[in-house]
Amino acid sequence: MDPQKDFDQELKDIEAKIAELKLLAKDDSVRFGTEIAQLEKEKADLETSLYANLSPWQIVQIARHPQRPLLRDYIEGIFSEFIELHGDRRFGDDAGLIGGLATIEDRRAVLIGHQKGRTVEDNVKMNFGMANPEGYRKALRLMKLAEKFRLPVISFIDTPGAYPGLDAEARGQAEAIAANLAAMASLEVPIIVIVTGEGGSGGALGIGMGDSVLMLAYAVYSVISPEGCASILWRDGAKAPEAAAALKITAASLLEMGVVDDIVPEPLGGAHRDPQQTLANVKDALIKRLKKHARFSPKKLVETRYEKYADIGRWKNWW
Amino acid sequence: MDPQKDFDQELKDIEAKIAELKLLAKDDSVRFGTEIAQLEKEKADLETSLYANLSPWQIVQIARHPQRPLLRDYIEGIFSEFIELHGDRRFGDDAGLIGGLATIEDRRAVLIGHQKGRTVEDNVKMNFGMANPEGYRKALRLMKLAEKFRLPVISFIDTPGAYPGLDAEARGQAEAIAANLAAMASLEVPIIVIVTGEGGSGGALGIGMGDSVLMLAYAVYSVISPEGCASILWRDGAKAPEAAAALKITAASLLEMGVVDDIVPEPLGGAHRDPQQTLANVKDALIKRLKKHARFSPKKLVETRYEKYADIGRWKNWW
Amino acid sequence: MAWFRKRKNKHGAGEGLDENLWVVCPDCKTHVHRDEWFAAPKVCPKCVFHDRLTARERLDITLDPGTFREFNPEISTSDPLLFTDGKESYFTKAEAAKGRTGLNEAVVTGSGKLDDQTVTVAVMDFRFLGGSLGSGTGEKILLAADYALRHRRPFIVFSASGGARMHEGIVSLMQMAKTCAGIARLHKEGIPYISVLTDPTTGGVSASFAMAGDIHIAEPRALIGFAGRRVIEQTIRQKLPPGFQTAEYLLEHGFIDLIAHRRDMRNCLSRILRYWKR
Amino acid sequence: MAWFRKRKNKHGAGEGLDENLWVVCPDCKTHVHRDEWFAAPKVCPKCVFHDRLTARERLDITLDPGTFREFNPEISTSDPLLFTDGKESYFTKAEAAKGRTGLNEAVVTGSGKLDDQTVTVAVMDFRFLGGSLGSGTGEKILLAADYALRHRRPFIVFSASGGARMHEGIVSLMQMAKTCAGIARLHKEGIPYISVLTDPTTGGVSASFAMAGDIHIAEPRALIGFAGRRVIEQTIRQKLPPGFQTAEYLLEHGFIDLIAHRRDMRNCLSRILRYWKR
Ligand SMILES: [Zn+2]
Ligand SMILES: [Zn+2]
Repeated sequence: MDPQKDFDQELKDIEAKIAELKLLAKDDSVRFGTEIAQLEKEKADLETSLYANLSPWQIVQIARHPQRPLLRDYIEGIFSEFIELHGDRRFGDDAGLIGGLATIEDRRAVLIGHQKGRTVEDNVKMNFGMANPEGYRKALRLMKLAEKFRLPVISFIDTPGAYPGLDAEARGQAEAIAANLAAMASLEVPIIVIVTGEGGSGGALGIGMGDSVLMLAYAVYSVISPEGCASILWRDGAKAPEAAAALKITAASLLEMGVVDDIVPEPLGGAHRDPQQTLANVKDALIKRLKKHARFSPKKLVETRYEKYADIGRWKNWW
Repeated sequence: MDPQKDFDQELKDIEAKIAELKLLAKDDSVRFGTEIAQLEKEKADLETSLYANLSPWQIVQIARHPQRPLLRDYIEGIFSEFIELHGDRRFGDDAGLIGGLATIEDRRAVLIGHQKGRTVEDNVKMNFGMANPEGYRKALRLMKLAEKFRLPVISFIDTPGAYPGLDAEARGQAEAIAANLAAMASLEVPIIVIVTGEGGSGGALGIGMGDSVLMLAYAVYSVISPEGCASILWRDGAKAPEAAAALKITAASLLEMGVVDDIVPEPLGGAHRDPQQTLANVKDALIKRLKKHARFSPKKLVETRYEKYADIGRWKNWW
Repeated sequence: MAWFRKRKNKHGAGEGLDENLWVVCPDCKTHVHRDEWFAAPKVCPKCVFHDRLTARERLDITLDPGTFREFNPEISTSDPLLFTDGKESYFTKAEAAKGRTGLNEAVVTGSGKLDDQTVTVAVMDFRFLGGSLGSGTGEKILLAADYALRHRRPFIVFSASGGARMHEGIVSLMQMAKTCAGIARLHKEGIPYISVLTDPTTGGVSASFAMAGDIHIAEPRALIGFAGRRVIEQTIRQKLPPGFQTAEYLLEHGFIDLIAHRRDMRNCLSRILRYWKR
Repeated sequence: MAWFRKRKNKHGAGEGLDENLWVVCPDCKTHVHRDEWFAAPKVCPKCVFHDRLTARERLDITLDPGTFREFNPEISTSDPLLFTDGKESYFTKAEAAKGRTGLNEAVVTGSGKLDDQTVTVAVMDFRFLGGSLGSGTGEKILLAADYALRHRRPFIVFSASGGARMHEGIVSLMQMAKTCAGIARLHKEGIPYISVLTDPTTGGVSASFAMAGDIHIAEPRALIGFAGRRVIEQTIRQKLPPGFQTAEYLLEHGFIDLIAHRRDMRNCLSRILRYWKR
């Protein structure tokens, strides 16, 4: 058992026990009532102590948790409508980076985002959310469509990174991301970005420039994976926990550095422990941001976005 | 011997004989002088009778003549500068549709055009001037570059058609041409098109919308090749001459139908009989057109171009 | 340019009935009851083969009853080349097509309501000279696009075409440019343009307005492509893979946004229109 | 992100001399006379291998003598993460790089004349932390782009970088967005932007400003790509083909406009600048 991966195993055990007792309590509520109450208290205490001081590496585990909501879950739970549009009109359709016309509480937005799979089969198709150039080019096409119709763009980030494959290089992974950055910098409609899981380097940023960049409380966003960083620094991928800490990849750190604009709260222990609550939080946050940026003229939007990015890492801001 | 292909064989024979006599005349000018003069007159008469009433199919032969100037010849002969730019920034670089920054008599223009080869080796590389989607996408990129820098576009047409290959279909030959048509319709800089050889259907039109469309006197421009038309109509490709006539593909016919704006004269018998004169004519025509369209505002340009194309095939124009 | 080739026998079942009560699916040869066949309409319940619709049939299943107002029905074929193949003139051919179809051109255009939303539509009819793009076709499409622009109404085009109309020569080719000039204005002015690609959409139509949409919707298994299969096979000297140039193939290669079954098409269009209208 | 990997032995010949008089070409191992080597500069006369240049060397062979005016030499590395690997801090590493190179950051920016034409330039120096893109690097490039915009001068960037600077974490990643925001303004305002890709241009630099130029020029055989070779090989579990991710490979795949030999680069840039200026 990997102690890092299952740091919440103890909690899972208690939960299983409570569930078991509750089942028995149906027949004999008097007998099990106290025991359940006792366990519930134990659980609450454990949760608090366990989740109050999560290490960055533990947060990485939550961000990558197999039961964490994925883009399709947000689409189904938050958006009253989603018309998926396919293809980059150049080469192919990327199942790992999807998009379409979406409606959220009577507000329309073009939605784009990384789509990981939950099954092996899905992950083969979606390439674990690692997009190919055609994914970025589809996103660009949809952003231009949004601009034509003066619709805001909502971008969901959840990727280990852009796919590092031979064909991806041949078809210009670098150019595809670069073109998107230049285009997003001058897109004349609002762009709201939310990092929901893994924000993996250039693969995340390739659809990640925005007027508001939000981050779920247990999401991470990093220039390099902790494993990659560890194997470079110490030639030892197992030292990923140390790298995760050094890289400052949590929402709190990013907020502090001014790279994200707000943190969207998650239930204690992570989105997977209460997906409905998470979805509601994300929905509220998106609507708030949509309302905020809807007020500005295209010109003002682009200017403000420029200033926002020009300010990140401004010389003399640090020292 | 194919009588269609070598309709000017008799002329070639006389020319060879004159050349031979001239060589001999070096030693004995008195003896051969009269004979040469006689042959020269015969040649002139023959030229007049031969070229005065060329059939459309004969003109097709001239348009496809292996010694006819190709784009590289025009570039070298007409433009004082050419900086070739490569690639579509998507998939590849098409040697059969080239482009770059050009200068013609101190006027700058982005040049695009089909490039056929003269050798077998070149034609393999250039695919006989049949462009792939990446060719059309490169042209589009360069036209957008022209727009950024407010430079006019000059487009040279000489292609049997867009390449009908499996890969070309897979990468969206149809979409590539369609995207170019929509883009050329709204490009905010002047576009001058000249059909110098074969104007082959959609493959020609894919870089062929313009404010002025010129045509060399012995160029052809057709919705389908005469061979293709003949094999559809009569299931007999050998009836191409009849199809060439029926399709009205010569410069004179196109001028009459309002599809081209002017005919650029060629030397009697075709450009290959005096390339220098042809180049000079093309140069004059291009400069005249560049001057003409430089006067208009971007808005006016696009409006006028729209009207021009809206007028082609206007209902009630014919009857 | 291939509409005058012999009609492939897998199409046209709606016309050639096995007997009065049954239609044989041109693809899987299942016998389908005539009522069921035309109610579908013309979709095989077994293999989901979508047989071609006439323009009127398409309008009937797409628009709200009684709302269609046709534009320019008078616009007809022109014969700029005075084209003839020696035996038959284009003029005669076109007259025959008119008589056979009751149409004056290969496209019907107009305005109507789709699920109560006003739209401008153009519907091609493959029966009319193979849905080929002639000057009349291009003119009608341009005028419809222009109407959509002026009234700021979404424009929907249902393509079904073998390509440019050879008999009108270069004038036909120029209709590709002409229609795209109309579409370009819609793009510039933010007017929605939906291209619905039905069987077949090839040649000059696929290489112009049909592939220049904001959204590309295709019917299942529709043939969509630039060059004809025979030409490609001759060029590359090998057989084409199964499924080549189908709607599904184009979806996979990134050129189609979505494929909608005929019974879902109206609903699909309505959703998109409603989305834009909101 | 890979600049701290061990320097490949095929590079750096200019520093490690075989003996005083001769330089060994890192690629073909030919002995080249020291004077000839540095006059080339650093191009093997036999195999045309282009060894890396420092920013100053690049400026020297590119601009007219005495015309370079540097921008913001004071801008230096920032340490937003207070990053350390346990043994050595980023602060110490950066100080060492400064001492070794005489530079404060991985890029030198400024204004100068190229064949008598005023240009704004940014030149990356691979010796400085592998040419990595840190906040100081991004800031200097943005300020230079902004200068080019305000003075309507062409902007030329010579890239040489392993990618983003890991030690500055997310702030480094954001420099990709920041620099592209600067480039986007040049595109909008019609200011020429030429990206010159030299060995190596990979990772976050290739995926931002280096691949967003009006014109992309590369030096022969320069390594250009997004992902590192090792990562790709581990991902696809096969060896990469020869010539993969070279300038020539990218030209063939449509991402580079032209490849210019180092001795022709200045002339090539001058021609393009003169073209635009006219
Ligand atoms: Zn069937
Ligand atoms: Zn060497």
